[in-house]
Amino acid sequence: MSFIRQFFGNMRKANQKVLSIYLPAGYPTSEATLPLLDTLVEAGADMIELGIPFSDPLADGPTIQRASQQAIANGTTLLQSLNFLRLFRTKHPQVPALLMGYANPFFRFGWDRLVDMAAAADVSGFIIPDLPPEECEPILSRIHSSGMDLIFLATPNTPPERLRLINAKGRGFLYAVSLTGVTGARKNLPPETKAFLQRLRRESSHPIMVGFGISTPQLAAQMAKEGNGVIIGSAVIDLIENSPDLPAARKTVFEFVSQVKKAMG
Amino acid sequence: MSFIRQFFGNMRKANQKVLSIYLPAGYPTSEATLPLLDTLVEAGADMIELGIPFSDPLADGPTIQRASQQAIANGTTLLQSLNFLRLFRTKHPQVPALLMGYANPFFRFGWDRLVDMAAAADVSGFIIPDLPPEECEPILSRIHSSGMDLIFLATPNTPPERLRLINAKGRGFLYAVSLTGVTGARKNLPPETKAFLQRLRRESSHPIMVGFGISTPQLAAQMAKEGNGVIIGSAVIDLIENSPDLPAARKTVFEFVSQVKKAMG
Amino acid sequence: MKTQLIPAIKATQYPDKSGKFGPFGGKFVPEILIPAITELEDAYLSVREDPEFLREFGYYLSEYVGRPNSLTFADRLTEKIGGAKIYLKREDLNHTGAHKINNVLGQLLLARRMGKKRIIAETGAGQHGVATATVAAKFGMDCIVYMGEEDTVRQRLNVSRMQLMNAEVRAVKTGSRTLKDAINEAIRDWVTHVEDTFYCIGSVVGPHPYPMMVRDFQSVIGQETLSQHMEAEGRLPEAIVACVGGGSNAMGMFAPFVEHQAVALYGVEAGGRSGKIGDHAATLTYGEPGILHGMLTYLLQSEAGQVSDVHSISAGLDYPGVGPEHSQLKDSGRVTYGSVTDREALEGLKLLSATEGIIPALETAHAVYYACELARKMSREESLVICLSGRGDKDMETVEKHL
Amino acid sequence: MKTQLIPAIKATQYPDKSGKFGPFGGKFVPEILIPAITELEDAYLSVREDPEFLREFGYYLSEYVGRPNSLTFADRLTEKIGGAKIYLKREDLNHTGAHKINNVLGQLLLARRMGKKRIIAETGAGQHGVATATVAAKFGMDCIVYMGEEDTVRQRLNVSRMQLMNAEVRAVKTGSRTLKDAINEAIRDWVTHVEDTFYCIGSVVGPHPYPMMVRDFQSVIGQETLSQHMEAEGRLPEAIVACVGGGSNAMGMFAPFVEHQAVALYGVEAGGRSGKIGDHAATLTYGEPGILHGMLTYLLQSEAGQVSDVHSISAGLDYPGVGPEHSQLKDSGRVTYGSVTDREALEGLKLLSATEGIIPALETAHAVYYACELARKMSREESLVICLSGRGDKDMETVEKHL
Ligand SMILES: Cc1ncc(COP(=O)(O)O)c(C=O)c1O
Ligand SMILES: Cc1ncc(COP(=O)(O)O)c(C=O)c1O
Repeated sequence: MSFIRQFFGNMRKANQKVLSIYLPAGYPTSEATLPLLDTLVEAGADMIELGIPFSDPLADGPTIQRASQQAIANGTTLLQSLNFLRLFRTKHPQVPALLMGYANPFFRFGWDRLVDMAAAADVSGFIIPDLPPEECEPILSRIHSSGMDLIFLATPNTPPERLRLINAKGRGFLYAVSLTGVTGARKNLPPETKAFLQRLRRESSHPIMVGFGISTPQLAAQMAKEGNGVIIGSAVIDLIENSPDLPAARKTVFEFVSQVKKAMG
Repeated sequence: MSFIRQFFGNMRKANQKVLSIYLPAGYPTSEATLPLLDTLVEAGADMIELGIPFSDPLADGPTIQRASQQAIANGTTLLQSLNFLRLFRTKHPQVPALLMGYANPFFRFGWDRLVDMAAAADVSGFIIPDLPPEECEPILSRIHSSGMDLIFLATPNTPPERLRLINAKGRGFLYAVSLTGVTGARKNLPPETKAFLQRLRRESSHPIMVGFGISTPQLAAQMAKEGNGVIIGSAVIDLIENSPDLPAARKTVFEFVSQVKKAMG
Repeated sequence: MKTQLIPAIKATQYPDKSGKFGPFGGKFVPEILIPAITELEDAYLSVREDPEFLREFGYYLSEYVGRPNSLTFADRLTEKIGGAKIYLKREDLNHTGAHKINNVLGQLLLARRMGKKRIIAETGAGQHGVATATVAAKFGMDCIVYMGEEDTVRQRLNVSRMQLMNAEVRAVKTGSRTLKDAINEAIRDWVTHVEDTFYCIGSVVGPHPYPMMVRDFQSVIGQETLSQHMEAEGRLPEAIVACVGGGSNAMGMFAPFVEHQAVALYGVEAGGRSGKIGDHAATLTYGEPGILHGMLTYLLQSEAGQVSDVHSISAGLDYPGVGPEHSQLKDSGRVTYGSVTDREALEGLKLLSATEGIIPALETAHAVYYACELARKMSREESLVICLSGRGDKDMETVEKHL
Repeated sequence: MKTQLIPAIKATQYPDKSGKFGPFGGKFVPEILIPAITELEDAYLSVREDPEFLREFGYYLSEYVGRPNSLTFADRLTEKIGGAKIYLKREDLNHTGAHKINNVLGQLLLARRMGKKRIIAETGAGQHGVATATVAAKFGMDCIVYMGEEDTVRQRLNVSRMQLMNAEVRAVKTGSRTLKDAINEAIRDWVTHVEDTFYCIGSVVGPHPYPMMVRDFQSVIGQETLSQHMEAEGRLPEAIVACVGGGSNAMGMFAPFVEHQAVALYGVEAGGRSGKIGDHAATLTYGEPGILHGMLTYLLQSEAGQVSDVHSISAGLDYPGVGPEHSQLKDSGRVTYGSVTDREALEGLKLLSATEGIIPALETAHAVYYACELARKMSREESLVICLSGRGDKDMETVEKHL
């Protein structure tokens, strides 16, 4: 059984909701990544998604677009990011860490080489938003046989038959996209989200993590109730972007993540 | 017999070449026209063509274009010009005076009214460059029956049959256009001009006046030899244009015209 | 496959032998041009029914210009107006974007036959200049285009197009610096180089044989329209609307319909800013007969017979005269002439753009506006054709300024 | 009379059921778009051979766009080059001035069938944006066009045209502010409004079924060329040349010829200022396979898989990717791809303007230059067709700056 599945099993047993935080590698600087990851864990994050920057993040809103551009400008590479994850996993072996990124940097790196090196770095799994089930063959079995998971997304417009395909191919958890749109913090989520998540719970046996748009402890608490936990990205990046320096960023991120974790009870 | 034909008969008998000068009415000012006409006669001009300004003088070069614009701006009208001619003829009854102008101002005035009033002003004839023989019917017989002439032009490219038509319709004299081009003073005339004028003399029984481009006493003398005389326009206007005031203009025009007349012997 | 088009140029009753349309028309030119226009008339009459010439003309109209162009049913405009069915005769689809090239092609084929290699032309909007530069390039002829200085500014795009095709564009700085003065300057050039030069006039204006010849070459518009409308509706249209600058697109469109009395014909002039002299270019609406550019026709002019300055938002309508056949058609009552203001033309342009996805030339936009007013009063069973004389790309800067 | 055109869209071997052209193509899109592209694929497959759809498509291509357009024999260019006979397939004569409208018409007819009333599109040169705004206006649909901020400046004329037709033009200020980023932004819009929005892609790029569908709609170019050349010369041409930005005019032209091995096919990319990365947009010449905009295809990119900034004098070729079918055709060797620099393209533009009176788009000018080099080496008995993908009016400002 994969590390992520074990992890969700443990959390469910402990009756705990999962808080996963997305952080772009090399943002706002290369030096900041490991300290910020530590901060996230210290503040209560249960899971980590490290983003590999891409020049054309077409499913992302302005916040992540800016962060990606900054990270690329900082010279962030995939190799370096794998190294961050290796160090992180060594320090926090209990915290699952996923590699998240668009397909092209991975493809250029080479699918096989990617999986091998990720396994060596003790990466827990992958989220590749532009690699839907129909395009995952070149990588899926190798990921699985290396004990990692490839996470798929389900969206409010995903029809039932397709959800079955996603359920069949996916492992680890199901990434429930809360709304039809790009990433980015929202004040509110649409009223339909709840029904969508209920449907997912009915029709999927995977743990369900809700992401996109979650910006406040209240929203996080609300959404966590409808699944196994939530994923937050842009809201944290916004805080970092508005901080004058790394210590300030760590402080404000710590406070926010702690509050979210607390609200999720 | 028309006044112009009598005039040419007299000049031929006296073995005299004819010098005709074109002056735009109302140029450079309305007040200048009569004094300038006097100057021309005093300096030796044998015949006068008073130009009616037109907004679109499409057979004229830059000099006459500018003069026409100036005359229009000065408010010069056809009625006024007829009045100038009446006064001129009263003062200089021996000097033929023609009305020269594009068709439209005459047409708007009314062909019949034009001929009647011109006759009353004792005008000797008309030159209308854009009224070729095929378009002259509305006016020709009335001009003739009023004792005036309508002057036609012949050009280097006029074929023999056409010259016969021009000879048949025309009366007074034949206006020989020295070159293919618009009006305006030229340094030289093309070498073909001589042969053209010889042809005209062979094929026409009208007196022949050579015009277009004549700018110097030498050129005038040369051309006068090939016909009954010459017509000068732009060269005189250039002098007026370059004069600071009317007395200066009269002086320089007087000198130029005297020289030309002298050169023509 | 497109079938090759051989336009049948039909000798009509007018003009008479002396080039007159009733009292209008004629050859009011300096003597020096008489041999040139006589040579031209002879040459034209000799090719007018020459099958080889017509075949050549048809070949280039089809293979190069892209004829026949469509008769597009303007369904959304029709619906919006709620009256007669509106059809658009798509001269905007021609190579270079307007009807002007039909005529240029005919004239330059004739020039080629006459052995003339130096082509001169005047242009207002630049469309006729572009068309002339285009065909001259295609035939390997020298080309000089006279254009009022003011127009070289408002139609800068077209100046560049001409220059790219190796035409020399001469900015005319005399008079009002617009179309009328460009014609004056072209005639002066012609007078000076009459032996080797062919003057390619851009509308049904000038001395005989131009008004006749240009009409004939442009009548391909009306001929196609007639058969296309027949095919679409099984009958002739009830009304036809065209804008009138010099009047070539209108004459080309009207020509085959004049004899069909049941077809109402409308010519639309530039109403400009107001009905005050100098503020518009609505010659037939406000003018009086006069003589200019070799023809007797309606003119905008002063009491004294000085030609007026004119104004239109569209450079191609900015002309104080009009083709002499229009003068005759006005006096005979066969064609109704009206005018549309700058502002209304802009509205017409916007309306057609938004409903049909076709941006007309500002010239054409006058016809569009007028046609809409007309269609509104007609019944849904009737149909109306607008001569879409050109596309609006050249006018985008002007339009931007006025929106 | 023009016969009504029913383009026969032929199902070819490629792509396979999963949208792959060999290893290229596919559907590399966010999950949220999967239902949309699946719905689109189903809808397209259901109309692909539906005679009623094809009739409608043919009706608008003929009556509105003005097809079939001509295959013009470029006699003077041929003579000047002194090699193969050069023919021009005249997509410049289409309504709006380029081949783009063929595809837009197909897609928006499909959108209408699918009940989608909100149309989005990206545009580089503005030609696809104008075509989309145009057909959206004609069909009464809402239209939003994403355009890189830099391109809104260099193709200002086209921005005004779109706005006149009531399209909303959104200047994209992210990334390199050109075509690639306009596509990103359009996809983000689509992701957000996936239920009611139809994304009208402008080239044979994007996720399946776009590369197939756009090729099919554009293949009317090649189909007409094939029969027109047959009619003119009694055989197929020896060579065909088209420029390649995303690759739609080239694919549309090549499609029916791919199976005729004797016809040599050439695709011409933008060589820009130099062969240095960032100085050109010659994807197939210098790129490596990668994944962008939903497809696996050759890409200009860094070692790390970041998509490169690209440069071309022509906004429409300024794209770091290329249609996946071209990637396959390159690898299979069936098509030869080359590149032409900014400077050479300008030469091509001037040459065609001066010899044929046809000012091509700067995009097209790349193909013109390449074709001339090629024709020079061919015999006078052979013939070559250039896909004249668009007219150059939109480029006059750029051209002026570089002359
Ligand atoms: C598109 C267009 N329509 C109309 C005209 C007016 O000319 P005409 O009345 O001769 O058709 C012009 C003149 O430039 C033009 O470009
Ligand atoms: C005239 C013209 N040709 C070619 C292109 C390149 O696109 P594609 O390669 O898809 O034909 C464009 C794109 O805007 C264009 O406007």
